[in-house]
Amino acid sequence: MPDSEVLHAEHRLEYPYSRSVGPVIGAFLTGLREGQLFGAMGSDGTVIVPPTEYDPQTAEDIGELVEVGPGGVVESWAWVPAPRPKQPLDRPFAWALIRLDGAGTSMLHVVDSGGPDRLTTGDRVVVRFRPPDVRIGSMADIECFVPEVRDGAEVREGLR
Amino acid sequence: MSSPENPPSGSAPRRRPVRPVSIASFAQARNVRQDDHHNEVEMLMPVIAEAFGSISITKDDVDFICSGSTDYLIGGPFSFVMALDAVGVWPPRAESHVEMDAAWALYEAWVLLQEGAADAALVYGFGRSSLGDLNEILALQLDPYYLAPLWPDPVSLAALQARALIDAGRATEADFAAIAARSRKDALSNPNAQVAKDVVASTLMEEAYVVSPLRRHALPPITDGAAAIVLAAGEKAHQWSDDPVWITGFDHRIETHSLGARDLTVSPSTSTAAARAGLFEAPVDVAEIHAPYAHQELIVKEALALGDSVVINPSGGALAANPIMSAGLIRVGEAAARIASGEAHRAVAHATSGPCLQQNLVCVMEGA
Amino acid sequence: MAERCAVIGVGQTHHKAKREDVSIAGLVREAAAMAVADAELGWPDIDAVVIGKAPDMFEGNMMPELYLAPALGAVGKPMIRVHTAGSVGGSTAIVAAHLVASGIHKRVLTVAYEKQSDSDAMWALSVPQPFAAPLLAGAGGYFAPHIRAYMRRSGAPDHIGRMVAVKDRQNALRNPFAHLHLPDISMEMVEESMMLWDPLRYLEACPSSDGAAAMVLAAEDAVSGRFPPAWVHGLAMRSEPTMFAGRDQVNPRAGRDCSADVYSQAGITDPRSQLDVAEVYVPFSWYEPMWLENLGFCELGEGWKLTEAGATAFEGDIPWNTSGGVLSSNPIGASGMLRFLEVAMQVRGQAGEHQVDGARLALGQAYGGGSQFFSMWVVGADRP
Amino acid sequence: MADEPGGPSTVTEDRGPVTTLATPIRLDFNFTPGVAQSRFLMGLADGKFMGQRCSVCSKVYVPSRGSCPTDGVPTIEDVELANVGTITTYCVVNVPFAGQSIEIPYICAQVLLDGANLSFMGLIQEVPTDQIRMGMRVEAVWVDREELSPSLASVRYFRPNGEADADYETFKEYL
Repeated sequence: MPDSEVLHAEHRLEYPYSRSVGPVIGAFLTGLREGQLFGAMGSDGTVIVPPTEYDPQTAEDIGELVEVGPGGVVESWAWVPAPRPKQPLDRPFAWALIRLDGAGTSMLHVVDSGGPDRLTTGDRVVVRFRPPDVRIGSMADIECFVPEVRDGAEVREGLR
Repeated sequence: MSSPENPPSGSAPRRRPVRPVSIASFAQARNVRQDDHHNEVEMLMPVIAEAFGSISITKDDVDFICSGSTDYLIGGPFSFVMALDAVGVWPPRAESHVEMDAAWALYEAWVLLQEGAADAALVYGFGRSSLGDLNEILALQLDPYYLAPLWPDPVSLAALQARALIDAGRATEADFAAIAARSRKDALSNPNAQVAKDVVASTLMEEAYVVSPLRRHALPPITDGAAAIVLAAGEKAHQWSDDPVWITGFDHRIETHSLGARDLTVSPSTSTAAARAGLFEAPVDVAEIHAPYAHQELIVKEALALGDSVVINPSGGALAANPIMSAGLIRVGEAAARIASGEAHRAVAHATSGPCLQQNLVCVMEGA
Repeated sequence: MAERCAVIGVGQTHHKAKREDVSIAGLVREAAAMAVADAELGWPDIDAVVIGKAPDMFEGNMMPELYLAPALGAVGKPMIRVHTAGSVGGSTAIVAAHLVASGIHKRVLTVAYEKQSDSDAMWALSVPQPFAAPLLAGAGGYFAPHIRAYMRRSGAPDHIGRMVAVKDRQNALRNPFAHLHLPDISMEMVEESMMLWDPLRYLEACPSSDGAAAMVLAAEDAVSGRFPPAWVHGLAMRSEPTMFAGRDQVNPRAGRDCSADVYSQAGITDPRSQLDVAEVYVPFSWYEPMWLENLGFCELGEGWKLTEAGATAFEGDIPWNTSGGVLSSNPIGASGMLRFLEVAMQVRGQAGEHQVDGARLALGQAYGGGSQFFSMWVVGADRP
Repeated sequence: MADEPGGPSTVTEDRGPVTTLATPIRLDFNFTPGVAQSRFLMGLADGKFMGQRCSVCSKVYVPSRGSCPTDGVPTIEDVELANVGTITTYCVVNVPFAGQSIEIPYICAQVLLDGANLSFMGLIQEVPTDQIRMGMRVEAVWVDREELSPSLASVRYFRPNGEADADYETFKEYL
C-alpha cells in the first residue's frame, strides 16, 4: 500500500511531575539552594556525591552528610558541540564526571570551558551556582562548573 | 578464544541447566531507520509468522509467551497489550511481559522451561525508535532526581565512558573506527542490517564528532524493528530441529546506577554473568555482543575474555542495526544462527540495558 | 522436577494518597527492608530481585529497575522488571517464584510499587493518542458497563455492591497499613456518595494510593524467618486479547482457565470449602460477586448470593479481602502483590487483627488490563 | 530581588528544607496508527464505518487494528458496515475528569454495529439518561459533510432510531 494511505499525526506526551524527595535527596537539594554541596558517608567511609539514599554497592543506609567541594577534578568529559534544547547550557559545553574535593565518587554535571581544547581529564574545576534568588533546590541551581584556573588567574566561582 | 584457566574477576559458581532448552527458530523484521507505515501489531505479525512457519508450527504449539518492550517508544501506556493481538492469544495462554529488552523475556521463558512449567515458548520484542526523540526518551532511564532533570543524552554518557577508556590507555579513537568499519563490512552479508558499507577506518575517522570523542560511526543507528525466538525443551526441541542449538548457560547481572560510582572502563556484571553461564569452561567460535557504541565492544570483549580468534558480531552488531527492545534478543538469534548453519559450534550472545552497560546478560549456546 | 518454594518474608508500606515523606527509592525500600528483616536475612543473602509496576509514565521514570538497583540490594545480582498491567504485582511474584522453583536461585526478593502521586494516575492512564476516540468515560467508565451486564445476567439486586464496599472498608479498620480507614462506613454512607459511573458510586471504587509491597521467596533448604513459611501450592498466569468477537468481559475465560490451572496444581476441587481465605483484586465493589463466579466459588449467577449471605465477610465461611483489599488501598503496581502477600501472611499467622483463625490454605488473585490478564497463587501452611 | 546582598548564606532564613522537586517532562512523537486503522479512519472521513473481516474466523472487526486478535493473522478484507446498531451495555457518566468535553451526566454505551462482531464505546444523546436500555437500537449522527475528518470525532453521537429493542438473546454474547 502506498505511504499516502497511512495517516500520521504529532503526539505530545506531557506531564508536570512533582516528586517528593525524602530526607537525603532533600538535604542535598536544600544545600544546592543555599549554595552548598553535600555528600554522604557510604558503608566503607567513601563519601558519595551527590548522596544516594543507600550505599551504591552494598545497599546499606548511608551515613551522615559532609560538605564537599566547591572545587573538584574532572574524571571524564564529553564535548557537546550542539547542545540540545533541554540541556543545562545553550552554548557548547562538556558533560563531565567531577570528583569534588572530599568526595569518593564523581558527579555528573556540565563544564563551561569555552572549547574542547580548553579541557583535559584531571583538570580542576569549581562550581558556579545560579544567583541565590533563582535557586529552588534542584540540580539546575548549579549553572555549571568552570575551570578553576583560567589564563593564569584563579577564578573565584565557588562563592555561594 | 576464551581463557577458562584464567576467568575474569567476579566469577561465581556455575549453575548447569537441568533441562536442555533449544533456540528452535529465530526471525526478525528488516531493520529500518523508520517504519512509518505499520503499527506495532502489523510490524510484529510477519515476524511471528516466520518464527512459527520456519519450523512448521503454530501458536497452539507453544505453551508460554513472553515479550519485551517499553511504553516510552510509542509515548503511550500499555503498548504491550495491543501487541498481543499480533499473536492471537486465544484460547487464553500463560503469558508475561518484561519492560526490558526481549533478551530478558527470553531469560524468563528459559526459566519456565528449565523448571518444566512450560515446554515451548514464543518470545518477542519490538519497538519503533523513530517515533520520538530517542536522545530525550533515554534520559528518562536516569535517576529522576539528580540526573534526568539535566537531560543528559545517551550519546554523551557513552562518550564519557569512551573518554575514560582512552584516558586509561586501553583504546584509541582509531580503534572505534576500526570496529565500525568491520561492522559495516560484515553487515553487507546481513539482509536485515540497516547500516552496511564497504568502508575503511581511515575514511570513518574523517567524520566530525557528534559528542567527542565519539564520531558518527561510533554511534548506533536509530532503528525500527522487531524479532522473535521460539524456545523448545525436551522432545519438542528434537521434533523441531535435526540439530538443535542448545542453551548451555544463561545469566544476567546489574550494576549500580550512579555513573560516578562505577569504573566505566570495565563490565564486572558481564564477567559475573559469563562465569555463571559457564562461558569460560570452553572456547567459543562466535560472539554476538550488544554494544550500541563501538567502544563498548572492547569493554564487553574483555569482560567475556574473548581472544582475537573469536569472530565478533558477524551480523554487524548493534552498530549495523539497533532496534531498541529487540537488539539484545537479536544477538541471541544471530549467534544461534551461526551454530545452526555450522559456522560455529559454541557461541556466546550478550545483551545490555541502561546507561553505559549498567545491566548485562550472557547466553551461551552449543550445537549438537 | 520443580523445587518447592515458600514465602519467608513479607513487607509493605503504609499506603497513602501521597507519601510525601519518601522518594521512589525510599518507598520501595521501606517494603523491601521489612520483607528482608521478616525473613531474618540481610541484603547479601538475596540472590536475585524481581520488580514490577504498572506504566512507567506514572512516575516518569523509564525502566526504573536501573535507578532502583542499589536501593534493593540488587547490585551484582540478576534483576528483572515485569509489567503486565494491573495484574503485575501478582505476575511479578510468579516470575520470582519460578526463579526458585526452577532451582536457579535460593532466595529471591520480589517488589512491586506505584508512586502515582508523582503524577496523576487517572490522567496518566488517559493520555489522548492521535486518532483515538474522544475521551468519553474515564477509568471507571470502562468497567461500569460490564458491571451492568453482570447485574442483568445474574439478576443481582442493587445493594450487593454497597455491601462489598462496606465490608472491605470495615476490614481495612483491622489493617494498619490500609490507605482508607473509614470508621463510620455504612450502607447509607455508600448510597449517599456521589454516583460516578452509574451504576458505580464513589465509595464503590478504589482509591489512588502510593505504596509498595515486597516478599522474600526461598527454596526449601533456605527457609528462615520470624514466622513459618507460606508454601506455594500452585501458581498460574493467563492472558486473552483486549477485544474480540464474543469476548465475555463479565466472566473472562482467561480467569476461569487460570483458576482451573492453579487449583489443579494445589489439589483443589471445591475452592469454597477447601480454601480458608482469599485476597482477590476487587477495585470496584461489584467485582467481588463477579470473581466469586469466575473463580468457581459458586455456580454462575450465584456470586451475589454469597456476598449477600455474608459468606465472604470476616466471620463468613470463606472470608474475602480481610485486609480491606484494593477498595481500601490501591498502589496500582503493588495492588496485585498485596493480594499475594496478604494470603501468605494469613497462612503464616502474621496478619494481626485481620488474621482469620486457623487459615491454612489461601488464594491470591490479581487481574489487569480490560479484565484480560490474570495471575493467581495458592499458598498453604503445609508443605506441598 | 535585585538588591539582595551577595555573598555566602544569604537565603537561609524563611525557607524550610526542600521536600519536592518539579520535573516536567514533555516528549513529542510522530504517531502512525498503521495500515488497517488508517483505512477505518479514512472511512470515517468519508462518513462511513469500515470494518475488516478475519480470513480465518470470518468475524468482522471495527475498528480493526490490523490483526484478528484471536487468530493473530492480518485482516485484509474491507467490509462497509451499517450506520445503525444495538446498545449492548452502557453506563451513565456523572463524574468530571480531565479531558472531558461533554456536559455531565451523559450516557456512554457499547454499540454493536449491524454486521460487526465487536462493539465499541460511543456517546448516546437525544434520550434521557433514565430511559436508556440494553438492547436499544441506535443510529450514528455524523458531523456536517465538510467537517468530516479521519477521526471518531466525525461521529457526533448515536441516538435512538425508533426501532424496537433488540432481543437480549441476539446480543448477549457481545457482553
